[in-house]
Amino acid sequence: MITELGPVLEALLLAADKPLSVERLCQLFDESDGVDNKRIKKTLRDLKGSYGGRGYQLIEVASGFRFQVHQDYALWVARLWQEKPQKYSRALLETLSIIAYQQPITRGEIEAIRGVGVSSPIIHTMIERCWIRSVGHKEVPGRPELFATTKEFLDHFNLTQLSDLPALEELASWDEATMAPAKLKQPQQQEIEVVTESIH
Amino acid sequence: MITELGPVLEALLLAADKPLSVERLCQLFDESDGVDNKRIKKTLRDLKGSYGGRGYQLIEVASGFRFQVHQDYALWVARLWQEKPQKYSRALLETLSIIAYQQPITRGEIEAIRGVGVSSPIIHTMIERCWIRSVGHKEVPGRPELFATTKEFLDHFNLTQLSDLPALEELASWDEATMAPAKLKQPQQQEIEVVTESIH
Amino acid sequence: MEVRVEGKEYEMPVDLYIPPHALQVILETTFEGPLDLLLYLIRRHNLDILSINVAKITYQYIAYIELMEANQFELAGDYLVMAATLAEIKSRSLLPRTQAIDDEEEDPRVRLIMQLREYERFKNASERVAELPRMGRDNFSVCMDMPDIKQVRPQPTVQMDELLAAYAGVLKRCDMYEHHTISRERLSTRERMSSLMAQLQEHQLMSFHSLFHVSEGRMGVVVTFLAMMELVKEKLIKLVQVQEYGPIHVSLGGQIESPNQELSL
Repeated sequence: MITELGPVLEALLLAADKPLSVERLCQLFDESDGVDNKRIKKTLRDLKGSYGGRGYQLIEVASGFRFQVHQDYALWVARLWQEKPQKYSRALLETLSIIAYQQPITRGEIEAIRGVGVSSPIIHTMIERCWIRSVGHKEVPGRPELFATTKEFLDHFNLTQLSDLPALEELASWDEATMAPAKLKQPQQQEIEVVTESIH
Repeated sequence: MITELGPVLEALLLAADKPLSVERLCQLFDESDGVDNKRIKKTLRDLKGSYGGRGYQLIEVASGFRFQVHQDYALWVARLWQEKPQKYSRALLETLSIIAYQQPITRGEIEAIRGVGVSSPIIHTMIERCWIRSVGHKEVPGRPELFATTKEFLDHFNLTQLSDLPALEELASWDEATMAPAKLKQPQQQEIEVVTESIH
Repeated sequence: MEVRVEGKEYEMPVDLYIPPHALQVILETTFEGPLDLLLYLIRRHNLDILSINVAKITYQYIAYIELMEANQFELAGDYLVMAATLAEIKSRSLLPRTQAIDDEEEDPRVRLIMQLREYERFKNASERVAELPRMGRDNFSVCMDMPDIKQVRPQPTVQMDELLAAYAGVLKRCDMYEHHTISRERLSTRERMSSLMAQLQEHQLMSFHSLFHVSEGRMGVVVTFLAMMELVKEKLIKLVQVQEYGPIHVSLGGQIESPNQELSL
């Protein structure tokens, strides 16, 4: 039995990379937790009113509840972003490249490859940029989301299709330090050969 | 002149994707805002204490201040993704700890302590995660690289400085041990007991 | 007393003072090197490192190495070096004491004990470091949405070679080159898998035929088919057929509960 549901819901909404519906929140509890939709709704209502004078608020959007930085302080946030052209983290680039090559893939599978957790903000950033999206759920316990890259991803990298990405054999000789230029185009001939081969 | 600095700092820290130092925060304000390091520090201190009973907290780590989801609710947050948190291998943790406590240190010195070779992928992984970095070369034959931990390492483990690491056990005086050969003798009795036990 | 390891019988050393039932656990445990194994042998009996009986520990150590070898554990050379060190210490102890005491610095037993104590300190420290609250396990980063801000956030751009370098790094780390061959062919299949999943998410049930587009030519059809087979294999989609020779439909895996006959492939 959870006596204080408020902080649990706050933790969940802040850790998630997208809005969570009451139903989705409810699924995360055991029967013994004594939590139902009604209780969640009431707690969220109470929480909503508790952030007066804070720099953020809890809001309800079409797909559920989420925290958002308060509009009043947008000016300063904009300054933070203005500062210098930032770079994406190594973790983001790795995650993106794994999704590109191994899609559709779950977060857990990415973590298994990277050997380290994938943080929500990373997924969030890539979804916001429309580089990846959820294309369904894997039918394993928990039904984790499957991520795939988008058309926007291809556009950004000037690719016509995913198979324009260098094959693994080309990457094998890739020197990370020098970032040797990639040979992106491969003769069409080879593609046909490989496909034919795989039919047999 | 900003009268309410608290919510502004909250908005900034929540919008940033990494910890922000007091200095960095200070740079974001104009002279007319009437904000200096001292005021920021005081406001952050007040804020830190204001999240009691919430699902999140404001903490100070090596590279600055950040908001994070409170560990008391990790159990539920982990359910959001259905996958177990990534475990680090013992080899990695031992190597990382030796670097943390003995830095700067060469790979050979780590191997001498562990009594076993340190695999390259482990060093590589820690460099990729930005937990360790090469800080120079030891002036001995072969000029091996010297490794040290980074601010990101401290950030990851919720530490502000190296001295926050759990204390390393003190070794009993070595001389005393070698000088007292009696102590090196094992009472026969105990050994016999153990052997007896193992037969059953 | 005998012990069975993978069907073969081994004679248990009589004075091996670790209970046999612990054997399985030990064989399943991976030791972080010879010092770790030695510490395990010592600590199991709450013995002080300073008071180890080298003859006994050597015997045990060798016995375990043999058991591990019998179980086809790949033993690093470090384990064998330690065995030699232990053997040396043991043989020295048989010599008149004066000789060993002469040069304390060179006494391999003193050196070993020092090494064990030093290793144990860091081993214990690493266990405490492992318990520190850690991002991604105990604490999570906060993910907050932004209000509509007029000023557009300057988006960092990523160059293709940065992305490829990141992936090359991943592959190098996991040593995946050998195990996965992601060829161009495979990539086009993965891409099609994603797009099939997306289509099925939107329409739920689609006819098998509608997923093929003749305009893509033979190659396109083949890629779609391969993608479908891969999705079926990973149980991400289902092929259903209401009656024999009837039209085949495709749905997301586990979504449709119907008496329809599921095609097994």
